[in-house]
Order: sequence, then C-alpha cells, then structure tokens
Amino acid sequence: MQDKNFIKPYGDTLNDGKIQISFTLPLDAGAKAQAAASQIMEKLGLEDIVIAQEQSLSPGFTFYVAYGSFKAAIDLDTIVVLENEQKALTIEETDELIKRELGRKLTVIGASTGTDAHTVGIDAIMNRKGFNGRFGLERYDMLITHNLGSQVLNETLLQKAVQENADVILVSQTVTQKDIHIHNLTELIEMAEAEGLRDKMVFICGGARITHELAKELGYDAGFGSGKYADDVATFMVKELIRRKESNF
Amino acid sequence: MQDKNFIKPYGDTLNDGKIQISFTLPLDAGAKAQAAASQIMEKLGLEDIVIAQEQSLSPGFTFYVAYGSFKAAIDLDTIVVLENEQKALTIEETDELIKRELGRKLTVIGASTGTDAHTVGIDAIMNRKGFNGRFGLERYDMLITHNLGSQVLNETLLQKAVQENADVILVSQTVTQKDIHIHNLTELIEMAEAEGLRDKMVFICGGARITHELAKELGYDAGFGSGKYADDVATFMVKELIRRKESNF
Amino acid sequence: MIDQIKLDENLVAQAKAHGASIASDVLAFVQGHTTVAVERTICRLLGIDGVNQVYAPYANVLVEHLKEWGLLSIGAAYFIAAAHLETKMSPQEIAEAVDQGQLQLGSFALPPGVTASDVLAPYINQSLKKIAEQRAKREEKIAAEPKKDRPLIYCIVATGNIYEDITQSVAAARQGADIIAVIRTTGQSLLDYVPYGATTEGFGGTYATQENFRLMRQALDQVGEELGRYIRLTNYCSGLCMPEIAAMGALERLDMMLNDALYGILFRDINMQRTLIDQHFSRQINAVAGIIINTGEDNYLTTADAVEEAHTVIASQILNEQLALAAGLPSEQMGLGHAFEIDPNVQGGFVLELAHALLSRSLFPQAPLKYMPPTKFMTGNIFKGQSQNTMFNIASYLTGQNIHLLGMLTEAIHTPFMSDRALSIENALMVFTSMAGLAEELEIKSGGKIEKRAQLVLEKALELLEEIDQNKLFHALEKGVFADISRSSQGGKGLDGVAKKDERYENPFSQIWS
Amino acid sequence: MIDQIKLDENLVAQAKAHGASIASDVLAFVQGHTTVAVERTICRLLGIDGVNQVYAPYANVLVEHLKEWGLLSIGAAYFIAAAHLETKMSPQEIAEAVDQGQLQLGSFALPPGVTASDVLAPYINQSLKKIAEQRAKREEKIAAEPKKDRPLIYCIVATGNIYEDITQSVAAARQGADIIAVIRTTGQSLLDYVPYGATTEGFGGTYATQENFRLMRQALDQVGEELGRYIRLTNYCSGLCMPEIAAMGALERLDMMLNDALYGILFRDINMQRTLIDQHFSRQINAVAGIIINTGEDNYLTTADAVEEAHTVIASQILNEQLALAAGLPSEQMGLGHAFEIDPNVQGGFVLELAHALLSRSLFPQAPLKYMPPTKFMTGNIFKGQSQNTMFNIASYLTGQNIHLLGMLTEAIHTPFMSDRALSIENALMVFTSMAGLAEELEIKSGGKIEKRAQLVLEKALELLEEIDQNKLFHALEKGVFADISRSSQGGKGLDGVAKKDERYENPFSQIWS
Ligand code: B12
Ligand code: B12
Ligand SMILES: Cc1ncc(COP(=O)(O)O)c(C=O)c1O
Ligand SMILES: Cc1ncc(COP(=O)(O)O)c(C=O)c1O
Repeated sequence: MQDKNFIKPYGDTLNDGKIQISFTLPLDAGAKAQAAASQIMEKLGLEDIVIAQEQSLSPGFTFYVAYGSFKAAIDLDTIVVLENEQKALTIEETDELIKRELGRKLTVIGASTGTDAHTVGIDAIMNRKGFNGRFGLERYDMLITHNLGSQVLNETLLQKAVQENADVILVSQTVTQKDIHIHNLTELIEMAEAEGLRDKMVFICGGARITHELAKELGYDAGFGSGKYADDVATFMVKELIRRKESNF
Repeated sequence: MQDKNFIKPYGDTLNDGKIQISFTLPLDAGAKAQAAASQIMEKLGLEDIVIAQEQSLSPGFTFYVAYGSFKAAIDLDTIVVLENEQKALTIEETDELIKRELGRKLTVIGASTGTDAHTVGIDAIMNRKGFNGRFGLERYDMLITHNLGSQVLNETLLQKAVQENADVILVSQTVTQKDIHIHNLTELIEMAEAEGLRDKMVFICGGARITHELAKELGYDAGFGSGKYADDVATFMVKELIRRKESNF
Repeated sequence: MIDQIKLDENLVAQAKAHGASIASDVLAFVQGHTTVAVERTICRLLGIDGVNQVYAPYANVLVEHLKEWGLLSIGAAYFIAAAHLETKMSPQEIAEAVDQGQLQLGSFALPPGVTASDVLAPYINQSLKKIAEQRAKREEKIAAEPKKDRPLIYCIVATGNIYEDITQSVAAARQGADIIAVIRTTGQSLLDYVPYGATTEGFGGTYATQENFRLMRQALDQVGEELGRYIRLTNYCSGLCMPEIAAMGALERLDMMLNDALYGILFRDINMQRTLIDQHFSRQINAVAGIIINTGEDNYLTTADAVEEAHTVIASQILNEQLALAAGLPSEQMGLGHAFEIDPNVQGGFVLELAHALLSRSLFPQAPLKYMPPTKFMTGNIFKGQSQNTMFNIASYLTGQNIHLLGMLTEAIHTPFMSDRALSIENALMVFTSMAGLAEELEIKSGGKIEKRAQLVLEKALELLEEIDQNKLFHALEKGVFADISRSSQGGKGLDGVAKKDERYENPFSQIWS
Repeated sequence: MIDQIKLDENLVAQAKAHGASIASDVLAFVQGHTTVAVERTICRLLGIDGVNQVYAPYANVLVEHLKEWGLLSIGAAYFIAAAHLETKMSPQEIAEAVDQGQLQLGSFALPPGVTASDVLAPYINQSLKKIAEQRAKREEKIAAEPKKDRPLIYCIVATGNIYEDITQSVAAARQGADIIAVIRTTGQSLLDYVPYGATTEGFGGTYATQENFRLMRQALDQVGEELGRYIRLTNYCSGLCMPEIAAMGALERLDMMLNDALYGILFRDINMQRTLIDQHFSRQINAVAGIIINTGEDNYLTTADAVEEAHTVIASQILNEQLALAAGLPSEQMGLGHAFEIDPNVQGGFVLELAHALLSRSLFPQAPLKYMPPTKFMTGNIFKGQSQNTMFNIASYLTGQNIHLLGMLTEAIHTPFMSDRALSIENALMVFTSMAGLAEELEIKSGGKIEKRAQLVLEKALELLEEIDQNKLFHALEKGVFADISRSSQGGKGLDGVAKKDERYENPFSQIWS
C-alpha cells in the first residue's frame, strides 16, 4: 500500500478507502433486511461497514445508505490509457493532417438511429456551433458532413453511406434502457458486415452511456461518451484512416 | 436466483441488482482516474458499470458517482436475527417479569463516557420522557436508575457502579472518529475485568454507530444503535439477568 | 401573496386574439380532413377491439381495407353503418369479416337520407355511456378525497414492463405521489397501430395498450382506496395513434393525457397536417371524458435556451389553449406545460424562473398548469441534482403550480429507480410542508425585475404570435419558430394517412361533440 | 427587500438594557478575579513559549508554581516583573528556571511604586506589535479581495490530523470556501493546558496548538494568494484554556474564534465563575486582534426545541452582545450565533425559520451573524440531507446572514469527507448564484405571520432577560434556563483555577485594553 502506484478511495485520510453506497432491498425494513444489507456490504469487499440509513419505501422494499472501506487497492501501473483518449488536435491541425496524409476531403455521415429521438448529442458533434464552446465537424474544411438527424433506420443510414461514399459513420444512441442501444448498434455492424462495408468505413458510436470499451466489444472502431467533443472524434478518425492507409501498403 | 430466499438489490426490476456508489480518488480527473474508478467498480464485484459523474474536487482529487449491478445474491436462509432484536416488552410486562423472576428492583447506571459530551442518546434511553414517544427507564417501577451524564471517566463509572451495587451498566458513545469509541469501550471492559466486575453486571453500550456485533466483539453483552429505545434495552437486560440467574443453578 | 403578477391586460388580449385566429385557421383545415387514426378511433368507439392472427388490431385491418380501396375519405362510420344495415352484423363482426376477406366494404352504401349516426346509435351510445360513467366515477372519487393546498406530485414510471410499473406506481402512491404517468416505450409514437394486451418489453417506457391502461387503473384504484386518496393516471395521446389512445384513455378512466398540438411535428417528425387533424379529435374525446391534457412546451427548452426562448413557451401555450378551446376542451382541463430549465449557474436564474412561472400562472388562471423539472442541466452528480430539484420544488410551490412533475436526481442517468422516486417525493413533500404558508407571507416588489421580465417575455410572445398569425401556422413551423426545429408541411411521417373528406363522410362522435 | 423586519423598538431597547445590566453585574465579579488560564495567557503574551521535558508548557509550569505557593492571586505578571527586575532574565528564561527548580518566584517582590507594566514594557510591546501587525495584514488582504454580496461560506475540517486538515482545507478553499474552521478534538476543552507542536492524533477534530494554527494559516495564505481571495481561519477559544487560545490566535492571525460566554458552562460543565472570567479576557484579546467571535446559541437547539426555545437564542445573543461590549469588542466583530434547527416536517417551519433569522438580523444590524445549518434533524439519508441544506442555504441568503456555516449531507454520519464538503459548497454556491437578487424582489407582508412570530419571540426573550436580570446570571444558570441544562455555580470543572485578585495583582494587557 506504501507504493505510490497503489491507490484507494479517499474520504478524509489517505488510503482510508471510504466509499458511499445506496441500494434498495426487496424486503420489509427490519432486523433481517438490515442483516442482508450488511451482508451485501461484506460481499462488496468492504470493511468498517456503517449502515447509516434504513428507510422503508413501501411494504416489501427498503432503502439503505451505507459507508464502508474498500479493502483492495488499485495498481495504477496496470492502467492503460485508451486509444481514443489521445490529446485532441485543433481544427487546423486536423485539416492539415488530412491534407498531408490523405490528400482529399473526408465524408462523414451521422445519425441518431433506431427509434432514438435524441439529437442533441449528435448535433453537439456535427453541427457547426458544437457544444460547450467546442466547434463541430461542419467547421472543418477537409470534412464533408451529413447529419441525418434522429430516428434513422440502420438501413437508411447505410444506404446514404454507400451513396455518399462515406469514410466515417457516426452513430448516436442515448436511450439505453433494456439495452436497446446494444441491439441497435449490433444490428448496424451486422448489416455493414453483410454488405461488405464494415472495413471500408470507420464506425464510431457515441452517447452518454457509451464507453470506448463497449464500442470495441460491439465491433466499432471507437466509442465516445459525455465530455467528448468533435475534436476528439476528428482526431481519432483521421488517425485511424491514416493507420488503415499505411497498413494497406 | 429463482429461489425466493435469494435476493439482490432492486432498482426498477426484480433482481436487477442495482447499486449506487460514490467515492473520491486521490488522482487528477482524466482518463487514468476514470479507468481506476471502473476498476474499483469491478473489484466491488459489480457489472453493467456506469460511471455517471466525474468531478474534480481539487488538483489531485476526483469524485465519482457510479452505478452497477451486484453479481452475487444474498441467501436469506443464512441470516440469523440477533438476540437483541427480540420484540420489546411493555413497561408493565417488564416490571412484572422482574417482580416474578428476580423478585427485587434492579439498579441501572448509565453515562456517556470518556471525553464524549453527547448526552441526548443516553438521555433518550434513561430519562423519564424518553425519545420519539418511547418512555425511558426512569419510568419503570422496578428499576432504580442513575444517569451520570456526559464526559464521565470509566473509573468514575465503575466506582459508582460498585457503590450502588449495580446490575446493569449502560454506556453511550457517539464520537467514533479514529475509533475513539472502541478505545473507550475496551478500556471500560478491561477495567471491569481487572476489578472482577465483568460478570457481576450486565454491560450494554449504545450510540448511533454502535451495532450489536461490535458490542459483542468488544466484550459487551449487547449493543444498541439508532432506532433502539428504552423498552428494547429493558427487555434485553431483564432477560439476560434471568438467564444468568437460571444458569447459576 | 406571491402567486400573482400584474400583466398588461391589453397585451394579453392581443396575444390571445392572435392565438384564436391561428386556431380558427387550423380548425378550418382540420374540418375538411380525416386520417387513418381518426377512422380507427371511430372503429374503436363503435366497439371494434382485439387483434387478428398476425396481431394487427381489427381497427387497423378495417381502416387499411378502406384505404386500400380508396374509401378513406368517406370514412369508417359510413361503411360500418352501411354494412350493419344490410348484414345486421355488429361493428366487431364486420371488422372480423373484413379481416377474413369475407366482406368488401366498398360494396355497401347507405340509402339516401340515412345517416351513420342513426344506424349506429346503439353502438355510439354504449361508448358514450361508458365514457360518461368513467367520468362520473372519477369526479366522485375526487370529491371524496381531501383537498390539497399544494401542487399535485406527478411521477413517472418507465420500466418497460407493466407489472414492474405497477409495483413502482403503487410504491410511489404510498410514498405520496398523486399522479402516475406511465412513460411510453421509445418508438411507439411512430407505430401506426396500438399494440394489444399486457406488455413487458418496452425501452425507456412501456407500450400504451388498453390492457396496460386497465391493469394500471385497477392497481391505482386499489392503492388509492387503501390510502383514502385518488391516484390519477396519465399516458400519452400523441404520435400516429393520438386519437385512438384518447379513446382508450376515456374508456379506461385515465385522468390526464400528454397531448400537444405541435409536439409530434417537432419532436417526432410527424407530418403537421396529420397531427393537427388527429389532435383535434383527440381533444374532443379528452374534453368529453373530463381528461386533463398535458401540453409539451417544456420540450422546447431541452433543445433551445430557456432564457432566450422563454417567449416560445408562452406563445405555444396560447396556441395550445386556443386549439383546445376550438375542440371544446375547457380551461379547467388544460394542463399547459412549462419548465424550470434555466442553467443553475446563471446569475439570478431563479428570479427569471419565478417570473416565467408567474407569467404562465397569470395568463391561464383557470388552467391546471403542468410544471416540468430541470432535465437539461441535470448531471450525473445526483447530489447536486437533489438540490436543483429542491429549488424547482420551491419555485413550483411558491408560484402555485398545479401539476408538479417531479424531478429525479438520476435524470441524467437512467429512468427512475424506486428509490429515486421515493427520494424525490420526500424532497417535494418536505418543501411543501416546511414552506406551507410562505407564499402568503411574501409579496412581489411592484415594478421590480420579476414584473419586468414577465412583461418582456409576454411582449416577445405576442410578436411571435403575430408573425405566426400572419404567415399561418404551417408556414411558421416550416420556418422553425419552436425549439429551433423546422418541419415541412409535406414531410414527416403519416401524411399518407390523411384524406380530404368526401361529402358522404361522417364522424358521428365529432358531430355530437362539436 | 426581504432582509428587514419591523420590530417594536421599545421592546428592543428594554431587552438590551436588561442585557447590559446583567453584563455589568458579571463584569463586577470578573474584575475582582483571575484564573490560571488568564495567568498563563499573560505568560504567553510575555513571550513564554515551549514545553518542558514532560511536555508541560512553560506557561503552565510557571502558573502551577504560583498556585502551589498560593501566589495565584497576585498574578504572574507581578512575579515575572519582579524576577526580571532582579535577575534580568527574560520571561522565557524565568519560566525555564522555575521548571528546573532554580527559581522560587515567591522570593521576588516589586519595589513599591514600580508596576509590572513598566518593568515588562518591552515584552508587552513586542506582543502588542505582533498582534497589531497581524491585524493590519488581515485588513490589507481583505481590502484587496473582491467584495461578496452573499454569506461567507464557512466549512469545518475535522480529520484529527493537521496535515490532512490542510489538504482538506486547501481543497475546500479551491471549491469556494471562504472560511475554514479547524474543529477541535473531543476533550481538548477539558484540558487545563494547550498541547504543543504539530499534531496528528485527534478525535472528531484536531488539537488546537499554536503550531497547528501557524501551519494552517500558512497553507490558507498560500492558496488564498493563488485564488485571489483571503481565506479566513477559525478555531475555538473555549474550554479551560480560552484566553490562551485567544492569544495564540491573535499571534497567528486567526480571523474568527468560537467564543461564547455560556457554552463551556452548559455543554462542557466548566465552572461558571471560571468561564466568565476567562471569556472576558479572551474577548479583550479578540477585540484588539480584530478577531470575530462566534457565539454558540445554535447549540441550545440541538437539545431544546427550536420552535419553543427560539427566545433563548435571542436572549443569549443579547447577553453575548452585552458581555462583548463590556470587554470592548465592537459589534462588527460579533458573530452572534443562531441556527436553522426546526424539524423539516413541521408545517410552515420554514416560515418560522425566516422569522427567527430576520429577528436576529434586525436586532444586530452591524453584527456579522453566524448562521448554523440543520444538524439535529439530519439523518443517514444523505439525499434528504442535501435538500435540507438547500433550504437552509436559501434562508441564509434571503435573510442576509454573514457567516454561513455549511451544512453537510453526512452530518448524522461522520465528520466531513472531502467530497461531502465539495458537494455542500456546490449546493450553497448554486443557491447563491441562482437566487442572486431575489431578496430585493420580494417583500415581507406587513403584519403577517413572519412579523408576528418575530415579535412574539422577542417578547419571550425580553421576559427571560428580565428574569435573569432579577435573579442574576449565576442563579439563572442554576435554574437551567438555557438548553434545558442546569449548572451549579460551585460545580463543574476548573473552579480550583479561580482566584480573587490581591491588591498587588496586575494584568498589564487587560489594563491597556480596558
Ligand atoms: C433533451 C432530452 C430529451 C429531449 C430530446 C430532444 C432532442 N431533440 O434531442 C426530449 C424531450 C424530446 C426527450 C425525449 C425522451 N427522452 Co430524453 N432526455 C433528454 C435529456 C434531458 C438531455 C439529453 C441531452 O440532450 N444531453 C446533452 C448532450 C450533448 O449529451 P449527450 O447526448 O450525452 O452527447 C454527448 C456525448 O454523449 C457525445 N455523443 C453523443 N452522441 C454521440 C455520437 C457520436 C458519434 C459521438 C462521437 C459522440 C456522441 O457527445 C456529446 C457531447 O459531449 C436527458 C437527461 C439528461 N440530463 O441527460 C434525457 C434522457 C436521455 N431521455 C431519456 C428518455 C427515456 C427519453 C424518452 C425515451 C422518454 C419517453 N419514453 O418518452 C423520450 C425519447 C423518445 C425517443 N423516441 O427517443 C432518458 C434515457 C434513459 C436511458 N438511459 O435509457 C434520459 C437519460 C432521462 C431519464 N433519466 O429518463 N429527451
Ligand atoms: C446534538 C449534537 C451535539 C451536541 C450535543 C449536546 C448534548 N448534550 O448531547 C453538541 C452541539 C454539544 C455537540 C458537540 C460535538 N459533536 Co455532536 N452532534 C450532535 C448531533 C447533531 C445529534 C446527536 C444526537 O443528539 N442524536 C439524537 C440521539 C437520540 O441519537 P443517538 O445518540 O444515536 O441515540 C440513540 C441510539 O444511538 C441509542 N443510544 C445512544 N446511546 C445509547 C446508550 C445505550 C446504553 C443504549 C442502550 C442506547 C443508546 O439510543 C438513542 C435513541 O435511539 C450529531 C449529528 C446527528 N444529526 O446525528 C452530531 C455528531 C454526533 N457530533 C459530532 C462531533 C464530532 C461533535 C464534537 C466532537 C465536535 C467538536 N469537535 O467540537 C462535539 C462534542 C465534543 C465532545 N467532547 O464530545 C459528530 C460525530 C462524528 C463521529 N461519528 O465521530 C456528529 C455525527 C456530527 C458530525 N457529522 O460531525 N454535538
Ligand atoms: C406532449 C408530449 N407528448 C408525447 C411525449 C412522449 O413522446 P412519444 O409520443 O414519442 O411517446 C412527450 C414527452 O415528453 C410530450 O411532452
Ligand atoms: C461556542 C462554542 N465553543 C466551543 C465549541 C467546541 O467545543 P469544545 O470547546 O469542547 O471543543 C463549540 C461547538 O460547537 C461552540 O459552539
């Protein structure tokens, strides 16, 4: 634990490991449920367990707030920073890189797919004005962009991609309940594979609950969640296209 | 999981296992800290991990809010309800029981010990008016009570106990930081043992952060935390004294 | 008393007059048209229920049949009446026979002088009776419960599974919720049919089906009895089946319906002609059923800026009001929407929120306004979220709002867990209890920032309404005056379900309710 | 404008007159006595510092020596002066020599006509200069920082370890805290000496030591520079070493000190004679150092009921005010305490809170009032706690409080984690930002519940002060008028450290400051 590369959560003293937890048990409040709550804290691998609150939500359901200390530690040396976490290039740098390395404008097609009607996320990435002061892809000289909006069928998206000879596909998924985003995203990749498009284009997905790991698992080249902006995406896609071009020689 | 005696936390669907977590890492916000946060969630044995918020508290410290699903389940059949969780008797029932089984008034001495100046807890148990509408021990006909108040040295408490020929010692501990309560409570029991008093009296401790398990570990007969009142304590102590009397024959 | 604000009555009158003029334009268009949804609704109100072997609702089967044969513009009532007159089959039997290919409705015609209303009177009356009974039952239950001197707490459930929804709703009612809204699965609004039966597989919400309505109504009645309160039930009559859902809600005693004249156009890209026709009939149904509509102005502020676009909310409320009046829906049933969506980091934002809330309150004194919580500026920081919601609860309480949609601390994360809802209800009840009586003890500074802000927003709303009135609503929507979204009158979904009425056309229900 | 309330000026005048009369009684008693703590303070101000081999502070060694030899009533200054005159040893050298058993102070005496003040002038002036310099430095820094039109955010740190406290404090300052209070370890107030050096082992707080003060002051100055703000530092001059800590704070530039005339008596069972003598000298020191005192009326409401006992808070504020004035402490340095402690489930409780807060505000218009957050009705439900604190933040902001002690969502669980503090600061800043300007837009209904409640509480406070004035303060404390706690004038801790002043007695500092 003394090794500076091992860390634990911090409450008010280094390495105290303090974590706050809350959950509901499908049990009536009382001694039995409390004991179950403590067992859960133990199974989470916590010690110095404090059950701070027991509150009945309804007959059959009880809410707990608890604190505990995390016994394990995280070895920072085992952490690898992901490929999509590289420092973002500026718009000028990206345009410059495209000109130099790829020598032509790139075509990007984006949409919020399936039944998802949330557009703010994809607009944040694509629209000129961007989001949080970070400009969108429309502002790049070397990008040709098509934002198809929301509720776009995977089929329609791929059609459009073929038609425009797209280099990059951007998919936004915001609704994640019952894993509908996984269903939608998987369907798109499967269709792309079936049509032989998967390797011709860079597939990128994004949304508040999308992580890079998830995206990779689903067969995408990258995934971007909240706090990610157009420059992050542009940087990734351009580098990926350059990588592909180079590895083709 | 189908067995009705296995349970998991509940978010909005039975057995979804949802748990809310928050903690601070002693790291700057960013990709590395995020990865560490995810690792913590994994080490807690959670799946479907959502890191909902990353917020810098200060250089070197970052706060996370996260959700995950608890993989394990709790077997309700393994849960035993504790001895101090029995249904409380009424004042009349307790007085009656003392008369019948012990045949004399019992003497109870209570205090908030060490440097602890919190009296509301011990007063809630001892003072006539009680707390939350549950009357205190002073209201029992068959109890003689002495509430010594707060900041009472363990030494003073034991002296008084000997002097009054006490049957029951009640200790309140509210401040728990750096485990000062454990230190105080252990000291008392050790002193009592040294003076040969431990088995002559029932030792009970209480306070917001005291659990029965902790009390037993420290060598007390019982511990009572929040949501426990005079009738719970009275019921326990009388039954314990009867048990002792019977086992002495 | 704080829940009043002085407005320039002249401006108010002008704004409402423009609204009325826009609405009468829309009405003129609407009256000349029908849609597949309107026709399916007529089928349902004539008692056509159930689905065929491939799960197509018989109402759809019958109306598709008409459409296929180019008979939509004459309408379902006409053909059902004609077939009934000749075959003595009930509407249900007729629909089933059509499904089996045993009837071709085009082969029937009503004799001159005979109206569908006359022929179908028994079926019509049966529906009207059922709706009236449900309305009476609601009124009775509401009269029996204790009155509340505070906003009604409106909670959503959105598990996707009607049975889990019931568990959640019953728990919420016990915790103090007054109104339960079952959120719809994503995508349902684009379905051109209403799914059938109890459902357990929705995404971000649960299918609106008549059986789901019934199950939830039953569960809420039961817990309501236990609690001595009437728990109101809400669903969505919006999307491509708007009036059908209105009818289902009327039959199953829903108490409120999300129903906005423009929401589907803007947020679901539904064709504007289609929506405006559908909403008119929906509102007639809601009106007769005593159902409070909830309009969706809050949605504008999730994409547009709540300070800059505050006047679009007001303009839209006036439009919704005037269109509702045109459909016979009284002010007492107008849950006009607005929202607490100013960035909490805006200096003095709360002062503006109060001004906006009071403006809505004062413009529609009879209307049970629906006030929406912060959503856009909610983050994954659930603790901060809890205090954003406290501020919202306070604004709502102080300004005398009626339908208080509860903010959830986990808004930016997931559809509510049971505990999220419980914590939010606790938050609101604590504010309402602790602040009880506060509004009476405070007064708004006369001529101060709050009054001035309200006046300014009203002026801008008036300008916008003037512009819409001049250019007509269709054109204004094409220009994108609301929520930064523009839609074409020929684009969007569902335009092929619109038909110009033939002179033989009859809608027996609309006739009664107009 | 909401932060004003009409009060019956006549009642106010009467209440204050009773307070003044009680205070002058106390003063008469105080002036005839000294205590070991006062004498140790004089030692410290004469430059006696450090600890001996068994860690006893030299100030204690010297004063114990006097006490042992029955010389306490003549006072430390007298003997130090006498010894100095004869030996030319500095006060520090004298103390060390006493510790070594090399000096017996009783053997020294001042020649007639020679005062300790004269003899010790260089040492006295050195302390006075240092204190004046620290005060000037504070004033300069405060003048340079941007003015804030809102309560100052006051956060506690309580890790028990000064170095962790610094980490926490610096983080809190960056998050927006204006004032850092280092909470003291439980039990320190009952120690009859001040521990020495940097400490890392406290319980529920950190030892107050001069070195800890210095370390924290340094850290806060540093982060303050970085942020362009002055971060104020607070500690506790209460308990058996009250005036010593006041002196240490004056030397190390603390900005505020918890210092209440009655707190130690009621909550630590410290003898009332001892406390009242000690507080007087403490306040003289605080006064000259420009340190704001924080009184502890909030504590009453943690045991007594906040609605029923609201008047005890007011009565005690007036007592604290009058005793402070008697010690030369101006209103601008009176952080009189009150608290938001009404059960959030009380119907209309917030309205009462506003009345109470406005009453304090209006009674002491110049005083930088210290407003304490909900603690008693905080629970393990940290989410509810967050909204209780939001309501408190609002009450504080609207009524124009000055020193805003931040409520922690984990109040009922543990001393604050770094994240608890950050979430609480975020909560307060959000309220202050979003509600900016609101108070100016609202007015209190004249003759309404708020005014009436304030009037009632004031009347009851007046009654209580009348009673105390009649019976004298000692007797009233024996009767238990505050916080349901009664204390005997001969009981409690520290009485044996009190001595009646001999005619030779001198306190050079008190003389200058009186
Ligand atoms: C605004 C909003 C709406 C608006 C949408 C308007 C519009 N035109 O987009 C309206 C009111 C219409 C709406 C409706 C609904 N909503 Co909504 N809505 C929100 C809200 C408040 C904000 C979302 C948002 O705009 N965020 C801001 C953007 C910028 O963030 P973002 O999307 O995460 O995007 C960033 C990154 O993720 C990334 N990114 C996003 N996409 C992409 C794509 C690519 C390629 C890349 C590289 C990056 C990227 O970059 C962006 C910038 O950093 C959230 C709650 C919240 N506060 O988060 C709920 C929320 C998203 N909605 C929700 C739901 C359930 C719905 C409905 C389904 C409810 C219903 N049943 O009716 C409907 C939608 C129906 C449908 N068919 O989809 C849920 C989703 C729950 C879940 N996880 O499943 C949320 C979380 C609310 C909740 N707690 O219930 N909603
Ligand atoms: C009131 C209060 C005070 C009052 C106490 C007045 C008094 N006469 O008691 C005052 C203002 C003086 C005070 C001071 C301090 N306090 Co305090 N205080 C509280 C507060 C707000 C409420 C505690 C309370 O009265 N609870 C109500 C009673 C009824 O509950 P209870 O004690 O849990 O008792 C119940 C059960 O536990 C049980 N029980 C209790 N004792 C016993 C004994 C027996 C035998 C049995 C059977 C049962 C039993 O029965 C009771 C009824 O169910 C809490 C925060 C909170 N909201 O909980 C902080 C709190 C307890 N205080 C705290 C601290 C740190 C202090 C100080 C040390 C701060 C300081 N450094 O100056 C000082 C105390 C110094 C000292 N020497 O002790 C911390 C403790 C943190 C920790 N876990 O270590 C808390 C949690 C606040 C915080 N978050 O920092 N405090
Ligand atoms: C007025 C209105 N209608 C409908 C909906 C729901 O959307 P959908 O009709 O797509 O289910 C909303 C969503 O908030 C709404 O505000
Ligand atoms: C006025 C006052 N003094 C002192 C204290 C701290 O207690 P102690 O002096 O025991 O450290 C408090 C606690 O809140 C207080 O309010």
